[in-house]
Amino acid sequence: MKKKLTLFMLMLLFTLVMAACSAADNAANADKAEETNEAKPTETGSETETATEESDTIKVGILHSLSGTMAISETSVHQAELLAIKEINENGGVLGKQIEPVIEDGASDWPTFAEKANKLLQQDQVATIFGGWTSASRKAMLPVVEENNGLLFYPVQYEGMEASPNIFYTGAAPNQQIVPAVNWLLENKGSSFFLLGSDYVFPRTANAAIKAQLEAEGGELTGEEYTPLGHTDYNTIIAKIKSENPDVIFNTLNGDSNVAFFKQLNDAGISSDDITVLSVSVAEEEIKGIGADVIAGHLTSWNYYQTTDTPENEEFVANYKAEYGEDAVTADPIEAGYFGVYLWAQAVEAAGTTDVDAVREAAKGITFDAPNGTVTIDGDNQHVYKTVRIGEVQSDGLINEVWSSDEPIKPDPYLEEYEWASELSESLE
Amino acid sequence: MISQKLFNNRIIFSVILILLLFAPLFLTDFRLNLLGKFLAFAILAIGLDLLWGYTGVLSLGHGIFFGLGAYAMAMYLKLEATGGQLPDFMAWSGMSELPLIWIPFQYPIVAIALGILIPAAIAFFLGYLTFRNRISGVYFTILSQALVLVLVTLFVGAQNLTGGTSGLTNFKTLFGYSVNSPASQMVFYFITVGVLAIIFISCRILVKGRFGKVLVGIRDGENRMRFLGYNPSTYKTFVYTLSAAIAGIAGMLFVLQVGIISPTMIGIIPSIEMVLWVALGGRGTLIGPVIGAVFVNAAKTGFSESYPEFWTYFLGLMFVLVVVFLPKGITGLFTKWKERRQKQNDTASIEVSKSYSRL
Amino acid sequence: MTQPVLKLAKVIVDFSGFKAINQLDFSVQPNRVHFVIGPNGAGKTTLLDVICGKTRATQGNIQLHGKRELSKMSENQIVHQGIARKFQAPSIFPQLKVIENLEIAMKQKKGLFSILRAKWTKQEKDKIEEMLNLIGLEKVRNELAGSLAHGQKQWLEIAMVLIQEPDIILLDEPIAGMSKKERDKTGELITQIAKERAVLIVEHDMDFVKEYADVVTVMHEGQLLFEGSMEQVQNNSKVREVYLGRKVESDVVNTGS
Amino acid sequence: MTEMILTLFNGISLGSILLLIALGLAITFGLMNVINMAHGELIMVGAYITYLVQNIFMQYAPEKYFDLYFILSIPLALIVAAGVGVLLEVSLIRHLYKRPLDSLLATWGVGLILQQLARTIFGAPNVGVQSPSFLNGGLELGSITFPYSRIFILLLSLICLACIFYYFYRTASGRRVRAVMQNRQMAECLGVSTRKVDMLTFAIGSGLAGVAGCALTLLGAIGPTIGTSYIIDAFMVVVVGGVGALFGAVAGAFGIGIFNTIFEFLTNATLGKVLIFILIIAFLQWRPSGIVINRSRSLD
Repeated sequence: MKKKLTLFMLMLLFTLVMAACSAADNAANADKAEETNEAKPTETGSETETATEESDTIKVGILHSLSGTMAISETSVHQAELLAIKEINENGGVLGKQIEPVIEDGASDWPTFAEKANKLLQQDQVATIFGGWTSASRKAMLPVVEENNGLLFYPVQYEGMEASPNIFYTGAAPNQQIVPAVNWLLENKGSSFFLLGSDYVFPRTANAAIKAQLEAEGGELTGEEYTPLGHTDYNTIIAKIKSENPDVIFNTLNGDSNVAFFKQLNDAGISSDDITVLSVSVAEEEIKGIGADVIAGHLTSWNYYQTTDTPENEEFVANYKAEYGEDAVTADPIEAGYFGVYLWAQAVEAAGTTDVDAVREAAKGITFDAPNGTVTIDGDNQHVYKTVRIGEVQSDGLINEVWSSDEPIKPDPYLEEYEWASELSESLE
Repeated sequence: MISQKLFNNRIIFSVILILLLFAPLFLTDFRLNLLGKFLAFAILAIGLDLLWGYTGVLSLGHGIFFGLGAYAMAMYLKLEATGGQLPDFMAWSGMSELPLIWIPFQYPIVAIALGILIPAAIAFFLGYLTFRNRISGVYFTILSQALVLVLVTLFVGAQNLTGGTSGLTNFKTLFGYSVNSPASQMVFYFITVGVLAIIFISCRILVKGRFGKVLVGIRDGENRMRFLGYNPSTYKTFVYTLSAAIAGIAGMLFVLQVGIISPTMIGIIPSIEMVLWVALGGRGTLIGPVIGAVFVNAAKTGFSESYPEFWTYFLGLMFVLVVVFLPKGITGLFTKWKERRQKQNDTASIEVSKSYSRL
Repeated sequence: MTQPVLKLAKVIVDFSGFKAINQLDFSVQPNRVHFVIGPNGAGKTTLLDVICGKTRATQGNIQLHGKRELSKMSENQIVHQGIARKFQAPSIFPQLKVIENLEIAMKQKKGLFSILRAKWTKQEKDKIEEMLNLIGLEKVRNELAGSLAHGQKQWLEIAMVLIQEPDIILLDEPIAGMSKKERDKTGELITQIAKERAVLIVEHDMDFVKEYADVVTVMHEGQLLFEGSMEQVQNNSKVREVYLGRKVESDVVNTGS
Repeated sequence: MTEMILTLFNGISLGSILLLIALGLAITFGLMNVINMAHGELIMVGAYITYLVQNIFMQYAPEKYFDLYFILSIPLALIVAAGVGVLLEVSLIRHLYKRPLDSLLATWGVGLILQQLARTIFGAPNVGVQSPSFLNGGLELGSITFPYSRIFILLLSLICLACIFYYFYRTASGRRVRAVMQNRQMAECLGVSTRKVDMLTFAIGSGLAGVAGCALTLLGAIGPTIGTSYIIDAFMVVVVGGVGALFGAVAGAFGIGIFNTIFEFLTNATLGKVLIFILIIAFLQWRPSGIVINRSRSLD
């Protein structure tokens, strides 16, 4: 009997803890009780609405995967965005108000991204959301931000072919990363390409463009392989690559797969002298996981490296390390997440309000001296002008720039500037 | 005694139903939408419990049936959004006209029918073979996971047909009405409540009848049932098929309310989570899975909103504690509690009914 | 002699090289209480298994009423031909009530769609009532079967076998673990039910066999050693030889005679 | 010809990896009937131990001894993972021996907690482990390169297998374990402490997961979710092999490994994965109890 009683008390305690959890978040409170107990409703929604108008803080949403498979990449961007918010707040905030981040976890699950974006916009009434990494998570949030007329700052390079009026794209468009990389490789490394990517939208779309470009510019395609996300055994593919013997492997693998691929490529005795791999999803942070020894000498294409030589970057790297430890490294998406917050803050200052339409109008042409150089928002497609950099991985795990476009390149998400891409973009009309 | 028990259950059911029907008065649009999503999960949980709790067959692959229903509805919505044009992801994948398998999904009735029939057909096919070959227990469970891996890998790989990892999203209208407007979301909510009630009542009729007793017989002694003249594989195939169809319905309701379906929602991990809803609610009862699905998902949402960086600790701990201390789930706790109350004091019966109204 | 209900001809059951039943010819006459005895490993339980379809015959024919061939049928089909079996360990459904156990056991169409449509008929209710009276469990009809005493479980299982209205009942050690009183009651029950059908019983308890047997078959090493009345069996030299060769079993026979 | 040899080698290599990750599971799941979904997280423990040992060596050991870290981390991973396993067994699993499916659910929760714990301690991003220099490169025979790391894993898995066979079939302690797993009551009557045996067996299974984690650092990413990518494969191996049969796990692992590689070579990675799982489903239809069948006389 006694045992049963303790058991029951335990359960009760547990329920109480749960209730307390939800009470911590007052907006969630009312219906939390509703959902678990099916009763006792006390509405607080109206309270939050007035709160955003009157209070002296501006709420913004931070929505990245903090759990699940994508947490390996997204956590750092999340941290960079919090750093930017902290810096802005220390310098007096925006419109004289402090920025208050509302953190949510997308849990590497796209419907969860949609749900949380909805929650941030409807329940917390945030002024903007900074978030996402995978194209899938962006596509999941897109209808939500459009429907609620919210804002999303998306910090990662992607496949292009999109320009939502409610999204600002601070990562590279294909013409700011992939197209120049292919050009550079054709000029410097050779003309036979092997395309390797994870089986999802970015690699497939990117490779479609690369194939068109190779055909137009006299390159040769020796093979094209896709592996399921999370694939860990690359022996068979490496065997295929070996028999094709291309000059270059253009690598669009995602996340963990890169680690397996580079380690096993190295084990198979293929070094960067034999076949150069150019990666577009491997930055300083991923190199830490791969191990610099096995990837040294291979190439990457980004807009920013930790070694990028600007005064802004020196300060950024120092601040980031001060905040997150001496071992922390900065990388392109981290930097894009970071300056995205500044771009938004400037646009809000320029508009004098956090109203979405006004901010969007004010954002056109705004410039900011980001760690990678001066970035400018292109009013037509809400992407940013960025400098392109090809880099070579060094044995200390950092990336050394070997080539850069001398000035920021205009974003062209639909690749309209390129003759060979006309078919690709036409099919979208 | 028995009539009183039945009476009590009926009261619980009615109270919950009334609360659900009046929920829109208390909840914001966003929260109502969430509750609607949870109820769609609850529908699936009932079907899963019919299979696991009553028939003793554990499927760790129900996500796929849920997904097939969801994709059927999503394909229709996508075509409606593009006005019958080629969806954007197909264009990127180099398709020039609508692939054959998409064509039937232009018609809503066909799409809804297929959203039930396709999962049912796949379950029937696999179930028929598997159960006839007397594969049971953990072997079936692993088999159901292999099925998930096959179909999910295909869904991700056939990007030109399914949208790959991104799945299908960005819907606009259903029968010409905006799917995202609060008014239509309200309608979807009521439809979900209605479907939940219908499925709950039908399953109750099923398990209370002779059929339900045969299922329990199969669960507790499949071979003995053979020597009573039953062919358990027919029954298992039927329940598996039925439960897949119910999962398909749940998937369709999910898509309408959430507005996206992607392979992350139908893989191994969600499939295991679905079983957890049933286990936590209490298997072998019909109200259990409903409570479990709503409770677990509400807890998940609540934890992750309040502690986005630590919520998985709470969730993991909750699974461990409930499994160890409450093997019969949440409903098991109530039965225990009720029994204790009745033993302690007969005059306390009024209080007992009070405590139920707090359910 | 009347036509046998069940006839096995040259049946072999081969467990990867070991012949549990070897070229067995065996038949069961209607309305008899037919015991099968024999030392351990003689193939008694395998005999029941092969009749009810639990084990497949490697070779040979098993015919019901001289025409229907059972060896190719599945277990549930065999049940519908009129053969019901009670296993050694109680095989009731503990999570179902007593009355529900009988409900699913009773003779009826047991296909999926028949069960889905099934409704209680007056006839069915009467039959279950009758059966509850027969086994004396009418007072506990709404208890869970799992809460019954051991003897009650055995009777319930016999009732579940009977209510299928079979032509032949196969019982595997029905009185194992029963008290003296329970044994007597079980014996009476068996005599009573044999009035309308054949009963084939595997049993070790020689007192019990002696008291209730019409026919006794002795099996040895998968083959039929001898068949006759209990008296004939006790006096048969071959049987004595087999049993006396094995000390443990011979004790049983001695106490029995 | 070289292609055939290479494909065969790759298949065997994949098989040896599968064997290594499934060996522990073949014991905890196959022999003890505990469906331990946290097995993947025990692999993760082993991988992180290797990372820690490497870091310690990097900091304190002279450079020429650096490679020794890997040799040292194998037993260390075994011990720590076994320790975590014992903790898990004592606190949780011993309450669930009679409820195998419940053990699935509870250990799933444990897996979630361990993953988050790794995230809290080591951070969410992957960590890097540098392979020891003696495993860099490969053995060159004609035009084919056999990577040393692959050969090493193959040997490691065979050594683990040999140790287990020796333990279970040649030592008194191992015989006790087999006795308990086959007939618990009987073993208890004979005075075997089943509690201790359960704990020991689970510790061995968990420890093997740790060794697997250590080996996996040679091949792939080391992060909080490393376990989830291997756990399902491991279960497939055990089930295809036949639950309760160690030899079955060997056959299952190499069978799946070789077929998977051939399929992948002939088609592509995605289709290869689909085909191998279809093959598994079809195979189980044909042999419902796996390659090696344990006969049982009970009715259910």
